[in-house]
Amino acid sequence: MSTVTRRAFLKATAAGVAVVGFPLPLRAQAKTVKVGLIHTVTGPLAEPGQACRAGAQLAADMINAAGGITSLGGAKIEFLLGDTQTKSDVARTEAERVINQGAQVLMGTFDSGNTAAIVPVAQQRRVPFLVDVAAADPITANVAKSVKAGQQKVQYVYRNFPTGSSFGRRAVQYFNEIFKETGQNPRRVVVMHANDLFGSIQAKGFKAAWDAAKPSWEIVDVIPWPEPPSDLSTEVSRAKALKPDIIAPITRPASAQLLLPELIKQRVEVLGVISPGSPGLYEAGQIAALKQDLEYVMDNVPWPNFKNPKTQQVAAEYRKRTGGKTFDTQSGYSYDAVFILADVLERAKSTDPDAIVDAIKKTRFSGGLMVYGGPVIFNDLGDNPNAIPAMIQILGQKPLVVWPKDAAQEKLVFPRPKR
Amino acid sequence: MTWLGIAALGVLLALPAVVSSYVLTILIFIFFYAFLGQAWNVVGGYAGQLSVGHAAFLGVGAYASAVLAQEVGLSPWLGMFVGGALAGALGAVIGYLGFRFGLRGFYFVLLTVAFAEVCRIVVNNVEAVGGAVGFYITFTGDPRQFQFRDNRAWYYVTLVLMLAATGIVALIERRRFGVYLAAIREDESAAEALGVDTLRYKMLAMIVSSFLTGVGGTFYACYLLSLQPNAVFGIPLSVEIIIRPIVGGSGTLLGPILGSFILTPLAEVSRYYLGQGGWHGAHLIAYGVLLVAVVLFLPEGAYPRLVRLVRARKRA
Amino acid sequence: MSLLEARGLSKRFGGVRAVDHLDLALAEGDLLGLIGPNGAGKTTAFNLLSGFLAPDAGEIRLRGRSIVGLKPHRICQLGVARTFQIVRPFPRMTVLQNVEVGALARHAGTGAAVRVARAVVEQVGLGPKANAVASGLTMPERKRLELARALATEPAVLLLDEVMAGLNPTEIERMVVLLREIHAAGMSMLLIEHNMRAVMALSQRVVVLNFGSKIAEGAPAEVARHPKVVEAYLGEEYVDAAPAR
Amino acid sequence: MDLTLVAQGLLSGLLFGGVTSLMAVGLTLIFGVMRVVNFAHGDMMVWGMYLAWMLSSRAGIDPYLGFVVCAAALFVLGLGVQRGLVDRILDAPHEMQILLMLGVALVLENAALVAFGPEPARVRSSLTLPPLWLGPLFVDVARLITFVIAIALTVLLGLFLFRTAFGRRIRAAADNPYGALVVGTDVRRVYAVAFGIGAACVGAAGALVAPILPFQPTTGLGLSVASFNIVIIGGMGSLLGAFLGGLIVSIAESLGAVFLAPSMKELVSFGLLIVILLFRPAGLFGKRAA
Repeated sequence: MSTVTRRAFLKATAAGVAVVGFPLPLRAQAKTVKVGLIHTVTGPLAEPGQACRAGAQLAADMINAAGGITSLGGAKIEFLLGDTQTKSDVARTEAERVINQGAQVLMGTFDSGNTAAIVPVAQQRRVPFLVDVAAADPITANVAKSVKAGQQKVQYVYRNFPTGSSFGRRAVQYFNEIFKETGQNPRRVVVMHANDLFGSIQAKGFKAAWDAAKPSWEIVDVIPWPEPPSDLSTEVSRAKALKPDIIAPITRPASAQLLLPELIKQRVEVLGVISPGSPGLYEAGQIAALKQDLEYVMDNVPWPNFKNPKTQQVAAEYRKRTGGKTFDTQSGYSYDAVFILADVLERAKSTDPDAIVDAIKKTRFSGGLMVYGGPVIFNDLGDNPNAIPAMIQILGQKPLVVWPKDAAQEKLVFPRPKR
Repeated sequence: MTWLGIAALGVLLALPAVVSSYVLTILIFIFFYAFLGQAWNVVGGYAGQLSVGHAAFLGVGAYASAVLAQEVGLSPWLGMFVGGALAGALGAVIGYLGFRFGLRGFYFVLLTVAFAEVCRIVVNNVEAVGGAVGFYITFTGDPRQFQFRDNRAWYYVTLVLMLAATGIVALIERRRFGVYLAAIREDESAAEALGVDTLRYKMLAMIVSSFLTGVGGTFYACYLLSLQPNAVFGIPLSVEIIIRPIVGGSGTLLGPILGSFILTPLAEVSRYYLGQGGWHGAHLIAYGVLLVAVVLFLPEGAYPRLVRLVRARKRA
Repeated sequence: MSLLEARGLSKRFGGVRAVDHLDLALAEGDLLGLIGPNGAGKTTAFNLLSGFLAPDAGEIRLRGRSIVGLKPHRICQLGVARTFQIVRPFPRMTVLQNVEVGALARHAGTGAAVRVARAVVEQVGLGPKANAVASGLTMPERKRLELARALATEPAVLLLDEVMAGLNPTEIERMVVLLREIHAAGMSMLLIEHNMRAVMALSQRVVVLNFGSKIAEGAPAEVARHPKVVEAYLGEEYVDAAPAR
Repeated sequence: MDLTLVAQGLLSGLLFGGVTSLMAVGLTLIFGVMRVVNFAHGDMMVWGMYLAWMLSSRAGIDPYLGFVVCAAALFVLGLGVQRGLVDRILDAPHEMQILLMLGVALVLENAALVAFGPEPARVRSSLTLPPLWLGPLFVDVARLITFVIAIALTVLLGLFLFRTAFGRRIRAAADNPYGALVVGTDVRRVYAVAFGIGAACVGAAGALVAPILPFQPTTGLGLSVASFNIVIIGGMGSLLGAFLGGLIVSIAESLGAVFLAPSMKELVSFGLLIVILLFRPAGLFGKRAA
């Protein structure tokens, strides 16, 4: 159907469906690759969603300034922005909208539920979907399963982010390695976590990995709290009564600001506070708010590799653009996703969805700024097994990578010095 | 009026042939929220018992059919009725407690909010259905599993849902049940004095309403493919369910549909035009202002106003 | 056997005996007036008879069958219909719809109920207003609507709570005529009334309450001369158009 | 069960309860006088928090002083909302009142998002003293100060309502709007002031809790729901009920965190709410049911 008749029709029915005024697809227009960039820009997860958007925009600007996608005649990356409002129904509608506006690739969304809602759109409309941040395993695994069962022909959904289960495995591994490296032998670990989507993915993954690895230390209790909490003092008293050697908190930015000062106030004496994975603990704003309460805290997060000089430059540019924000998990992974996408498009030499999928499957990309366990590749589930978290520690009020050793910017401090 | 209805139906049936998948998606959500609004309308509009906890029924229906499909292999075509029945049972419990103890007005509002919150908190802590991580449904696109590869199929599914609910409400409205509900809404004691078993009819309204809402849960699960307790049991969803019928005119047959046709596209347009720049949240401010404006300028809802306008024009 | 009979009916609110060992009997076709000063317990007695309040003690029988403890709607279905002193129309419904609610107590189908309702609306003289919204009615019209709704339930006994209150003398006259017609058609009625002239004109028998107890019973003329009644009403202003309490 | 833990839970809950009480007192005043349910209550509180944050970060005014300014600002906001919006819908059906306040809540929440961004904020008070230790129990000084000020404000409000002529008029209007109309009170003025005071209470509560509780634009909804719970549990329209209800709910949740999985602790207050609604809908300290 031609655009003209569609427009004419829409005008005729405009009274019922107020959609007139939406730009209509102009697929023929050359020299841009349209990418639907959909994140949780408003709602409860607005903060990380906005960071994702900012990181991706920085990357696209850099690629475009350097001449765009060479193999596509210097085509520029053009984003079609979407906001899920942290709601799944809106996520699906936004995906349809950006595709309608001509999006040839989708990226997003930070929230696992919102991301899952976009999966069927990507599969139905045959638009490759590169998940930049979202940890729930089933997002990709379920698609792989249905492709394997023959219910779908092609998998269009890929993810460059550690999955919930891989997060946990790494966390347990790093705990063991750090204890061994420092010659410590802590026994009692208390897990405290935000009982929201991300927090409980992390807690479950950590517990499962611990069950599988059977290390010398024990998880004596798991204390979840409703997120956002209004008060955590009783939770901390409860943890303290368990006489822990290690507190393993999984926090959101808001709960971190409650939990960490509370640990200090109530004089919970531990060898260290090591998070199996807390997004946002390392934000400049967080450090400014928490100050000494955050010193020596370790956090197992996907993190930019600051040993790479390029990362330093990008982080500085990002800070400049965002008014002082840290180049972090969200902004970093969204940034990398755009570069991976550029690499894929270079090799695909086309915006045909199946050509893009073929190129995605053959990806071996080493230009990422995050800490990786190897080049970016995609396994048969559509996940990158080399997307790994790193252990960072707040030292001298700065988040620094301390583990794995080869990415470490600084020597880790464990146990933490007594106050 | 009849001809207008038939013409509208004809247009709705033909639309998928000509509009884009994006417009279809908007229409799908217009129909779906009109359906939910219509379901709410039975108890919240006609019977005047304001429930702000209807998300609980959607959540129970969605989880029931999704878990049965994924774990037991029961097709959601059947699961939707199991989910509806469970939601209806929950509605019966909440209704019985609320009505039996004579909770009216704001007290009933808070009872329903509290029950929905209890469901949300409990499901957040039930590991068997994924807890806070949520429950994920595999996308198969298999119609036997209530999944479709084509948005047009979803369009007709939600259209049928909306029309079915509207048909049920139309039937109720014309019968003793409907007249009694209206009497209860207007003055419960007077209705009681005229032989209306108010407890029984309020219970029936609650059960019909929660059953329908629970059936809608299956669509939510199969269309969006994941369920998170905070999303499907949360107050924001309950609010989404009630605002359309209220804006359209609660306790009227076409109010929920009109409300959905007004609000859903407006939300879409304001998100599109105000959601691009750096002013994250501006579109929701506009949406809030719109709701306030509706209350101030259409205090009886859009549909009754429309009817009066049409009548005035006819007379003129 | 009495149609409606109360024995030893008592109700207390805190320390106040609102109704105290009240005996009442209404035979088929009776028109009984229930009078007494403000706060004598007349409306409480109605609330007990119609099931809106549960008595602390006593028995209420309809055609010999106990109706104590039944819900108001059940009592209505059994044949006792009441009106409210402060009228309670369904404000956003039309006159006809208001009356239809009452008619539905006897007719499950809306078609039959509407036919009955239309007839009753005509009977009480609201025919021209049948499709008007109740909230727009005048006070006399509301009183008639209140009566019409109760009539539409096709009761065996009609309990009327001050249907004259707030009406002017002409309107009262018309209401008296209407009630006479209804009574003449065979309806049994219990009438709370503040307007003495109307009660005296309508009732065959009058029961006088004071402080919850019956102080006199008999034909209107004798009751009016009863010393206890004169004493109870001493100082009480009663004018023709006594306002609702 | 560790007795120290229980005692600590009691103490922490009690101290936190001061602010929740003040918040609920504001809501109950608005409801008691106008029978309007303020769904924007929590969002007003969030604005109180952000104002305290601005005062502290821009002008260096400590929140323990700045709360006066926040209360005044919210008073004006409340007055405006009442005069401009609520006043017009007092006789509208309940669902329209709810819709109106939901619209106001949406505007307030997203205006905060536009103005302050989504990051959680927190106010630093200069009065950060080390916690006091009573044997094994600790007392957080910030909470103690907050608690004392919150209680002082509630007492002041009580004195105003019970000891001044205007306060008596507000209470009269709460008891019976028609009666108050007859005795010649300017009911509309009373309503506007009552709404303003209700908003001022929650503004002060927001400022006072800002050093303890990190906040985001989305924090409001949870606070609204928490206020509703407390007000119902304590007794709708009862000042004392709202005050004691705030303490009871806070303590109950704190103990819930001791005895249950803490992520279930909110169940305690919702469970309490349901039980109260069913068996004593007038609330623990309310006069009678609606």
